[in-house]
Amino acid sequence: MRSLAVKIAGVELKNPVMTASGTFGSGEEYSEFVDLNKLGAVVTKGVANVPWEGNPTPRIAETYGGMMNAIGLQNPGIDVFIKRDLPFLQQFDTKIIVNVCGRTTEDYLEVVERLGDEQVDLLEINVSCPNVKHGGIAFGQDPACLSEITAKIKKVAKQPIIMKLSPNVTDITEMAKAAEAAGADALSLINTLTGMKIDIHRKSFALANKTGGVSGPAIKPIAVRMVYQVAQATRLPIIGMGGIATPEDGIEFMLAGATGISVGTANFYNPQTTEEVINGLASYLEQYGHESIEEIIGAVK
Amino acid sequence: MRSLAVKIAGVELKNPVMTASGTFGSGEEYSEFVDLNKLGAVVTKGVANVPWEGNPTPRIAETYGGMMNAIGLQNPGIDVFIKRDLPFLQQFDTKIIVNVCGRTTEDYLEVVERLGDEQVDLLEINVSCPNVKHGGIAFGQDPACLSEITAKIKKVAKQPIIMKLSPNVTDITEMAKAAEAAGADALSLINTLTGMKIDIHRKSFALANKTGGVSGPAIKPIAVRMVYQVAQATRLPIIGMGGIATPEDGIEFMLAGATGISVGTANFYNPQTTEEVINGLASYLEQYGHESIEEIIGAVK
Amino acid sequence: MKKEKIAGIIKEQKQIATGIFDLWVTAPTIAGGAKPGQFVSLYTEDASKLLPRPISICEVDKEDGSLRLVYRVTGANTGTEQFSRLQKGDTLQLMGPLGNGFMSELPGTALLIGGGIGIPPMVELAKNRMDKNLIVSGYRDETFLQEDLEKYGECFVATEDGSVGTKGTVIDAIKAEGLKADIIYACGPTPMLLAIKEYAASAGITQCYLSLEEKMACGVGACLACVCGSKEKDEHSQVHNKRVCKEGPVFSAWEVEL
Amino acid sequence: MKKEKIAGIIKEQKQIATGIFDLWVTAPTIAGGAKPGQFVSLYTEDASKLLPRPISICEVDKEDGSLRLVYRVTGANTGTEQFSRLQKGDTLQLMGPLGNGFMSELPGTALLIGGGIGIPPMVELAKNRMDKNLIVSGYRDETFLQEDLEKYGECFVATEDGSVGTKGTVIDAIKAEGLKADIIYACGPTPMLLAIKEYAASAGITQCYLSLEEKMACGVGACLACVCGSKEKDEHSQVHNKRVCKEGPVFSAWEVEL
Ligand SMILES: Cc1cc2nc3c(=O)[nH]c(=O)nc-3n(C[C@H](O)[C@H](O)[C@H](O)COP(=O)(O)OP(=O)(O)OC[C@H]3O[C@@H](n4cnc5c(N)ncnc54)[C@H](O)[C@@H]3O)c2cc1C
Ligand SMILES: Cc1cc2nc3c(=O)[nH]c(=O)nc-3n(C[C@H](O)[C@H](O)[C@H](O)COP(=O)(O)OP(=O)(O)OC[C@H]3O[C@@H](n4cnc5c(N)ncnc54)[C@H](O)[C@@H]3O)c2cc1C
Ligand SMILES: Cc1cc2nc3c(=O)[nH]c(=O)nc-3n(C[C@H](O)[C@H](O)[C@H](O)COP(=O)(O)O)c2cc1C
Ligand SMILES: Cc1cc2nc3c(=O)[nH]c(=O)nc-3n(C[C@H](O)[C@H](O)[C@H](O)COP(=O)(O)O)c2cc1C
Ligand code: FES
Ligand code: FES
Repeated sequence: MRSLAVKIAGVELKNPVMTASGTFGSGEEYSEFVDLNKLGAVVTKGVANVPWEGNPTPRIAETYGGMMNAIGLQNPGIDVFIKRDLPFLQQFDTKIIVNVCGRTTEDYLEVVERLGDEQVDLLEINVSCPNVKHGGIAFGQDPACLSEITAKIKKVAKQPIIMKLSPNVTDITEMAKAAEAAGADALSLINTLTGMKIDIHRKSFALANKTGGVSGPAIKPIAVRMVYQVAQATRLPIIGMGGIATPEDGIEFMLAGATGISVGTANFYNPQTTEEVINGLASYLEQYGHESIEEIIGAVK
Repeated sequence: MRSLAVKIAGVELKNPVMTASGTFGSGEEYSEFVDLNKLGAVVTKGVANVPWEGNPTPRIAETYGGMMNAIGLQNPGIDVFIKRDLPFLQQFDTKIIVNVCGRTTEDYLEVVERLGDEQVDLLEINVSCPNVKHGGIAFGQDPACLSEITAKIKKVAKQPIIMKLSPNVTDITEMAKAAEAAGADALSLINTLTGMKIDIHRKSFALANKTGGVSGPAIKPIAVRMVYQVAQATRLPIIGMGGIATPEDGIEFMLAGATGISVGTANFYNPQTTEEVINGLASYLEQYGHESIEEIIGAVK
Repeated sequence: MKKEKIAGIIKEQKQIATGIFDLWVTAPTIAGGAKPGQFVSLYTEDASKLLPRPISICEVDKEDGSLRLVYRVTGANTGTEQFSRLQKGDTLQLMGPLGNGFMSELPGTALLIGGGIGIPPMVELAKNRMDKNLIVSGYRDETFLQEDLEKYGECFVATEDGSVGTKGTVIDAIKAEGLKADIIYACGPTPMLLAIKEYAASAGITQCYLSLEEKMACGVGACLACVCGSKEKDEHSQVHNKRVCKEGPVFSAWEVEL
Repeated sequence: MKKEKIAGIIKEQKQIATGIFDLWVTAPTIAGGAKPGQFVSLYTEDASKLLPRPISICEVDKEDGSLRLVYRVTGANTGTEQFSRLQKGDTLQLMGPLGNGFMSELPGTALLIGGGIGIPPMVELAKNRMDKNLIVSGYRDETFLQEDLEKYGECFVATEDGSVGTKGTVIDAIKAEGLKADIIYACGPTPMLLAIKEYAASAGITQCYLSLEEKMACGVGACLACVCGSKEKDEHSQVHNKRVCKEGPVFSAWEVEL
């Protein structure tokens, strides 16, 4: 049996395949379709210190080969998350990565501290959500802010921290290096690209929030490019995502330099995607005679 | 007859529809498929002061709902362009917009000066090509550089200048405002988004250049968002592009704030796109009782 | 009931009114557990259109393992237009059964009110109810599904142009016909639902259930795209939002803000 | 000849070897002007795949207004796989005729050399020539189109595994058979074309024409995607690049760098 196991910031995952935050709920909703025990990790929807209402609807729109969302990080808050969602996930033989969001640095720190004593494997810090008006986006688009918040979170975090980067920047490597220098243990990329859709018949915005984050296969080439650039620029393990819908897509991200790969939008139209990707990785190793999946990480020439 | 005419920097176009630079050759190649007399304008492939070889092949790759190119601005140089390509275009009843590229500020100035005495309506300055290693991209990703080159070109240009912006930036409005303050007469956006594709069987890059510019329907939501943001942030007329393949796409850009709209990648798979968009604009005005296309520019609410 | 995503097989499809299509699809695992008021997510074969099209279950044939879906083509180049070209034997990707559905077993006389493309779910609901059904359908002009509905209750029609039944809204028809009921079940455009909510309040009909619409991505409660405002803090979300795909699409009129 | 983009109608399609499909498509305006060695761009119905698939014209039936295309399915989920599912009566978007084609009228004995999926254009070329054809086909193992080629010339085969004809390359076959010619026309993988160019030089065959491949976006010379290196400065580009879709796909071996 060829090994699919990978290590991210000291945590061993049985395979590199996980769910992208916000596309898999708290894991429970898709557990009818996917055996969570098969996943490398489940990444939860972003959770804040208090419940968030999120944005008005419509919150999503279809785009060519993708979609746009402005959920606005609706979440039940850390209390209910710890009481209800974590125990559900802890039943399964998979790693748990909690995605953390906030409006201020203090919000983030509070959530990270609360999670310190919980059975959680990794924390993914979302500093890149383009749909939150206060804070949020700023952290992820300015290297100095990113560096500051990374350092502060690292100080209080008991689990390794993964900084999730925004693709809406001029130079992704500058952001990655800032996070690395400030102590991040890993990086996730990419979050969604800011987009807009207009209903030409109503002459109005398709999303109540006007703009939203574009995800899905349409954005894959941009995501692969950024993963490659960051892999060249830092030594941190990378969780790559953006349009992964097939095993081939996942392999492309790993060749570009990703250690982990997350399936997001594809869950919505093919809930079996994660399992298909896992199986496809195994066949690829077989086909090309690799003993371990680690051999293909960053192996593009 | 409802009016499709629009004015860009004092130049009246019979309709807002044009061809995106680099996707329509010098106009000659597609003249078998499209009646150039029907177009608002033809925008030429980028031309430099001297002939450029461009990048090694493969120069293009297909991506989900789009494509990636790294042509590297191959062009025959301004001499042959003026002798051969301009006279061809001047036979038609359409406006001529010459796209200008360069490696250094001096390159740009030379081309702009040479075009000063030619029958050319507008100059589109490509400061955003992501495929040229020296210069090029830098101008379009740094507001100070952009401002400097815009001012210098404006000083020598006899025709109004359109600055073509790169979408690979953190804040497109900052770039737009820099160009406006430095004297640009109009703005074109967006150029391609930098992407990458990896051939997983060869474990090599799909493009010889490794990265390329992503274009086509896949990138439309990002382009519409940027056009809207720039329309809110500056007073300059905007030529919008990025994935326009149907009349509805074109209308979406105009509602977002574009005065002109360019068809790029879609020409490759449907050479009739420009004509279809023009016809569709007319039907839309009819359907919603607008007297003139100008009524819909920026009309999203 | 377990949700599944499967390839259904088209049994038959016909157009029953201008732009309104009537499709029977064989999907045994979904049909087996389907309840009135639940819906399915349909997926196109068009690689540019990735999101589901939620369509209410109009009728279920459990023996045959098939579902009836009645839907409107919303325009050119839409997913629904693509579905309208499906022919017998073609496959159709669908997921379901989704949502909570109507509580069809409530005793008492019920008003089943459908507006336009909100009419289809009333067929299976009327069929499943034991007690009296007063079925009120609102159309712009052309009617459809009336023959089916007449099998399961007394039918009343309102049309905007007055070409059939009462001229005006479903509320106008209810008032004109002097209909009285203990329960209301309704599905249709938001302005209609608002009017029904008001009518129910004024008529003192406390059992009023509305089926809502919202844009969806997952259809299973994972993405939080499809929320509606809720009066009380929702238990799942801990905010004043409920998921139409999961807690809904059917809500008590008094628990949601339209 | 004017290029057109049209919806062709499939006349028939069959598999003629493992993964090799043989398609006749009715496309009168394209067939009317098509020359040997020219190609057409095929477009998929898959909205995620926008670029053309260039395929050489294998045969033309001018009376019938149809084209024969012989192509290889390159893998799962590819455009060519989608084409392979087309059936009689289906439509296929295609543009053409594109490129320059072979100069079939050159007098003298010619070697027509095809390698793998470079063999198909040799059928129409052989058919159009007036003078003697020596047709050499190189395959990995399984052969195809030999019956068609035999109608128009003397045929020789090379297979990598030696299962048919000479074991080895087309050059091995030419040497083994002692073939002599005034002209070479060739189409196939780059290593084969390189070997042929060398062979032509050593054998003193100055009329050597090679059909090249490159990734394409427009197919009409507009995008500059499909260039090959040229020995002299190209008149159109003013650099050492020629467009395979426009100045090619057929070039004199001496004008291009492979
Ligand atoms: C629970 C529920 C049940 C429904 N039942 C029916 C039914 O039985 N018959 C029927 O004709 N229609 C029904 N609808 C509406 C139907 O979902 C839309 O008309 C359909 O999705 C439009 O898709 P399209 O491909 O025609 O449009 P497009 O414009 O191509 O759709 C683009 C995207 O927007 C979404 N969308 C567009 N309109 C709506 C809408 N009104 N509600 C939700 N999503 C929308 C689509 O699902 C798709 O993701 C129902 C909606 C919901 C939420
Ligand atoms: C002038 C010319 C004539 C050709 N004639 C034939 C022929 O007669 N029979 C035949 O089987 N093949 C021929 N080919 C090769 C054929 O174009 C490719 O095999 C085909 O495009 C692959 O498409 P796909 O959908 O299978 O692969 P995908 O991997 O889905 O293709 C992705 C993209 O890459 C392009 N591409 C992939 N491989 C090639 C290639 N080798 N050359 C050019 N573009 C490529 C595709 O066109 C498409 O745009 C010819 C190529 C050229 C340039
Ligand atoms: C509906 C939706 C909700 C999302 N919510 C979050 C979130 O809460 N936190 C986060 O970091 N990313 C969130 N994302 C971004 C995804 O995790 C992922 O980075 C992005 O969608 C790109 O991957 P994809 O193309 O596979 O979807 C969300 C994406 C979608 C589509
Ligand atoms: C093959 C190709 C070549 C291009 N060459 C140029 C160029 O020379 N100058 C330029 O400013 N933009 C160039 N572009 C960018 C387009 O003009 C346009 O900005 C971009 O493709 C987005 O539009 P689209 O999605 O409609 O193609 C090129 C794009 C493509 C696809
Ligand atoms: S559609 Fe995803 S939560 Fe309802
Ligand atoms: S494919 Fe565009 S120039 Fe040849």
